[in-house]
Amino acid sequence: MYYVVTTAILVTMALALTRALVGPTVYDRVLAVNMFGTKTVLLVAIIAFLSGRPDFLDLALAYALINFVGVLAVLEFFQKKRHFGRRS
Amino acid sequence: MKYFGLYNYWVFTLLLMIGLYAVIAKANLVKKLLGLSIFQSAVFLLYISMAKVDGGTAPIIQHADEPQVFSNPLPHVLILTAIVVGISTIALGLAIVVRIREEYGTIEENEIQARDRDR
Amino acid sequence: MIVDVISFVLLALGAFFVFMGGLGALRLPDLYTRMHAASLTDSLGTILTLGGIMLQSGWSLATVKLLTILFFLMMTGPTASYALANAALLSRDDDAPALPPATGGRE
Amino acid sequence: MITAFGFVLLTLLVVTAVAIVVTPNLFVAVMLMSIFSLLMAATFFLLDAADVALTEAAIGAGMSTILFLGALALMGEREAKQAGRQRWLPLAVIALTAFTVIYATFDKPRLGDPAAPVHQHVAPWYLEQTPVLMEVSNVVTAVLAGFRAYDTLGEVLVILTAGIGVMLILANGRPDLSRQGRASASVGLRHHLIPRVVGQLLIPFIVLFGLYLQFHGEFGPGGGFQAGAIIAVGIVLHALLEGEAAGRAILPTPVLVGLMTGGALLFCAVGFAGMLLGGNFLDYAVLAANPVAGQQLGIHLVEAGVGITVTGTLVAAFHAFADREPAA
Repeated sequence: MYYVVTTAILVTMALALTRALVGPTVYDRVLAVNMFGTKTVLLVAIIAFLSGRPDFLDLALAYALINFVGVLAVLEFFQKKRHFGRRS
Repeated sequence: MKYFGLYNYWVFTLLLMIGLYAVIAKANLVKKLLGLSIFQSAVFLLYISMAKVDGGTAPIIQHADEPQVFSNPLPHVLILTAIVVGISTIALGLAIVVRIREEYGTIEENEIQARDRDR
Repeated sequence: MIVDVISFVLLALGAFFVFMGGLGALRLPDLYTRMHAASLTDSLGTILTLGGIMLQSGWSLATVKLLTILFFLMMTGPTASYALANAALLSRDDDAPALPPATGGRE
Repeated sequence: MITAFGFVLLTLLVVTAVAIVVTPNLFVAVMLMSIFSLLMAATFFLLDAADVALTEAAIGAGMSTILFLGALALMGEREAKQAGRQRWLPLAVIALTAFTVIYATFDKPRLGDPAAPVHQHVAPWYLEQTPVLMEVSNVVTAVLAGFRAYDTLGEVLVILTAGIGVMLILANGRPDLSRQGRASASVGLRHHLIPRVVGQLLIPFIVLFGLYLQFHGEFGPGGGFQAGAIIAVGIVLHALLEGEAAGRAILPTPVLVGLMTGGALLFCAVGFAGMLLGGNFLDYAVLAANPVAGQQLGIHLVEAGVGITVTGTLVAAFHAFADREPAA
């Protein structure tokens, strides 16, 4: 069953990557990146169990915490762009 | 079957060349830095692939008494530090690009060279 | 034994929802519907999958870590979706898509 | 089966890399780079490199995206059309090189071959002696901060130098580093209530997790580099949420400079302490009465130095970009 879930996650990663490649808007790509992050957390958690080293869940924890900051950085980027774009 | 074991190295080669292409063929300086990043990652992949041992696990000893197979810790150490050094040097490169943008008004290599020639 | 069955059912459902989310994000017609598909199934798929693993791991440090991961994902996932939708909505005057028509519709 | 998963990830890596190079929008390229890094980290994890995957996660998914976006905010995100630029020559060069390198891979031992030359020389010695000499379970940490600490010292100095370089390059016209930046433009995400509340809630957890990695690095994946990167992300998150000025207020530039240099100095000091006590440079065995305890003390101190320098450098680099206004 682990294999089924892993396969589903990998297929979803491929789908999300397709979305990131075709766009069409930048927001679609950010959405894809965000999806990708969650899928990586799940993938790492499952592989940690498959390989019998549940102590490596630390990695999944790191992803879960860090990914969010990336999205906020994107938000701040858009905001900055709008701010400076309007001024000039 | 033998060739499946080389797939990692082929991907390494492709990534290396994709990164190299961005560095030599793209005029945009940020694109060049992204290419450099890919190039770096390719090298990381090569080292980590070499460290893998069949049936092994990450080199963190759990139970000292039972024998376990571990992957090679040395490439891990080299790459671990290289990743952090990589981001610092990329930051330095980005800083230089930002200054170039402020001085020249562009980050395209050919436009920068054209402006230099006009001086 | 029963725990095994339950956890396998959870994992199977998790796999289904994860896949559905990916399919929705790829196939739906515009940004807002795609975001809807992606974020809802992300949450559900995560709960089910991590829940399935938790049942397998029993009472151990791993379960606590999994719970922590689940907690953080539940906090950050919806927030990230909100932030993204907000950014897209605010900047719709420049390059972002307009609000979807009430009836929906294909591109 | 896991090998097959690895193949899928590697194939996705190549697709992403091509897309990064091809896309004309730099913002999209940075987003794809973040996906690339996530894929790379998952691949490292599948290849049994937990420590490396952790570093790649902390750096690639977090800091690298943040720094690229910070730089992109200062310039246009469109790549100009390259009219009249030769394309066949670079393509021919890389095709030829790719062919040569792939031809060379046929002489390489296959993936995971235990008889490969790399596994014969020093690595078995490290794996054997680490539990004996240091009683540390994470061999990567033992090699990084113990056996090859001299190497790591060099890396830390490179990071420090790069950080100083970024600060100096972007401090044009105001060499007075102690002055508060003119970052009035950035108000952060203060008026986005939900992200702000959730973000503020996460900061202590991120920093706590970083500290856990710092001090747990001897027993599980972790260590100074990973911890430094993650703590830096936590501090950067505060600056993103509350605006540049507030972000700078918690760690003013002099403090950051102090952290950057202090960490490297701590590393050197441990080395010289070993010399003063009659050992070699960076010989920890003499630091305590018991050689094993001395080794562990030395590793702790050195890892702390690494963590401090990495945190300082990454945060300083972020501020250097975020503090600037785009040129007209």
